[in-house]
Amino acid sequence: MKTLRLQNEPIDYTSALAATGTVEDGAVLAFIGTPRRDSGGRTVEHIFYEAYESMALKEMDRIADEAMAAWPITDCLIVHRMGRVDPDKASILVAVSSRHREEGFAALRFIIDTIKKTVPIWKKEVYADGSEWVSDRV
Amino acid sequence: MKTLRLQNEPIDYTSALAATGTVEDGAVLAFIGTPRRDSGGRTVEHIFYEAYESMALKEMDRIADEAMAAWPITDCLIVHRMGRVDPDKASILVAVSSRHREEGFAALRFIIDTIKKTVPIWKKEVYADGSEWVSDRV
Amino acid sequence: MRITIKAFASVKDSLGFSERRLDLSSGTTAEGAVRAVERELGVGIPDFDSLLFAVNEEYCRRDRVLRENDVLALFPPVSGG
Amino acid sequence: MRITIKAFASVKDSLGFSERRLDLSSGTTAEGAVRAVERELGVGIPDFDSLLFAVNEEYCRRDRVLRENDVLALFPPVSGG
Repeated sequence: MKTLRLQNEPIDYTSALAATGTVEDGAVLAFIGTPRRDSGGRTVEHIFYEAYESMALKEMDRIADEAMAAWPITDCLIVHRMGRVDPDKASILVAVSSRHREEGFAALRFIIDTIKKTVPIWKKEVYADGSEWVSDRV
Repeated sequence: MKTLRLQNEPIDYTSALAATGTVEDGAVLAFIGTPRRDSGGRTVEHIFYEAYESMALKEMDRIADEAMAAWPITDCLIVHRMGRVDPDKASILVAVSSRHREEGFAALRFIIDTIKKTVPIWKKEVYADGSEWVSDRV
Repeated sequence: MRITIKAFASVKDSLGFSERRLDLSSGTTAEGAVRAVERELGVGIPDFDSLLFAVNEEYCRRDRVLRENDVLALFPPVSGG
Repeated sequence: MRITIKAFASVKDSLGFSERRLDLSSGTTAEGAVRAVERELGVGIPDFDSLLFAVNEEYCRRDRVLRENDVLALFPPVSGG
């Protein structure tokens, strides 16, 4: 089962993780990304996420399909927040379930690495005295 | 911060994960183990976990310390259920937080692998027609 | 031919719009379309070489020849997660 | 000397107790203590070679010489997680 979501609301781990994995599975592996407070010496007040939403969902779907074809994982969940996110809150939750954890590790790693390369989502860091799109940095 | 717990109650992901990771961290990686319904062709009705609790907590503490010495992880959470656990419920939650996810992957993997080898906890599978300690199998 | 051009993140800030309809001569490439917009608005997009292009929600090369009703999207390297 | 012996999981089932006090002659090893209990109760623990031993909550070899008040624990390979 694939669950792919872009949402403005905080991520509810319990309901998200309870929906990942079935009684056939032995292992759920999850990655939770949180914006860092410190960014190259500047203090991040909050983050603003923007996406090309329809394309982002298509890319997430493609990544989930690739992972599910490459490893025997049964469920794949990708939830990414949009809009304002405070530094101590989760911006992304990725979870996969599999019968054995080795497969889950490999799949989870692939999914996160690929999301960060190909899904059209951008992060703007907002400081006390301005803001900056992170992707613009050299 | 280390959080090590053996508990009879269901694992609450939200409170457990909210306590893992700080505003300094960028990544929380988590492993959730659930008993498998199917065990070598027999249907598992439920699992019964037993531990040498004082020694198990010492071993968990040692594993957390080793992981925190080997990788720059900031928080380490290990929660294992005791007593009866139904197959679709989490029996174990391990979570680590780190500034970068690569370190978290390596640490999480080490912690789970080592828990499964050294922490004195045993699993008895209960079937409709009997039960069996899993560690007794060849 | 008519196409739609979408801009995101810092590219949206540079161009001052998130979506715009464009009239182009047939045979125009994705890059050609963006250059036409820059000329029309009198702006230059910084770090042009690092930009990513997509047509109809699929990544494409910048020499991709556009067709009637294509939706061209232009954005900086992604930074989600 | 007096020691405490603890048994877990299938070993507890085989021995029929989870904790017992034992009186042993000094110099008895961990394995010797377990063999003494087996003889006393007239039971044999299956898969003896796979068993794990701990003294005072630390894993130890089975030839570990016990001391007064030691807590010896005996259990099958662990299977948590």
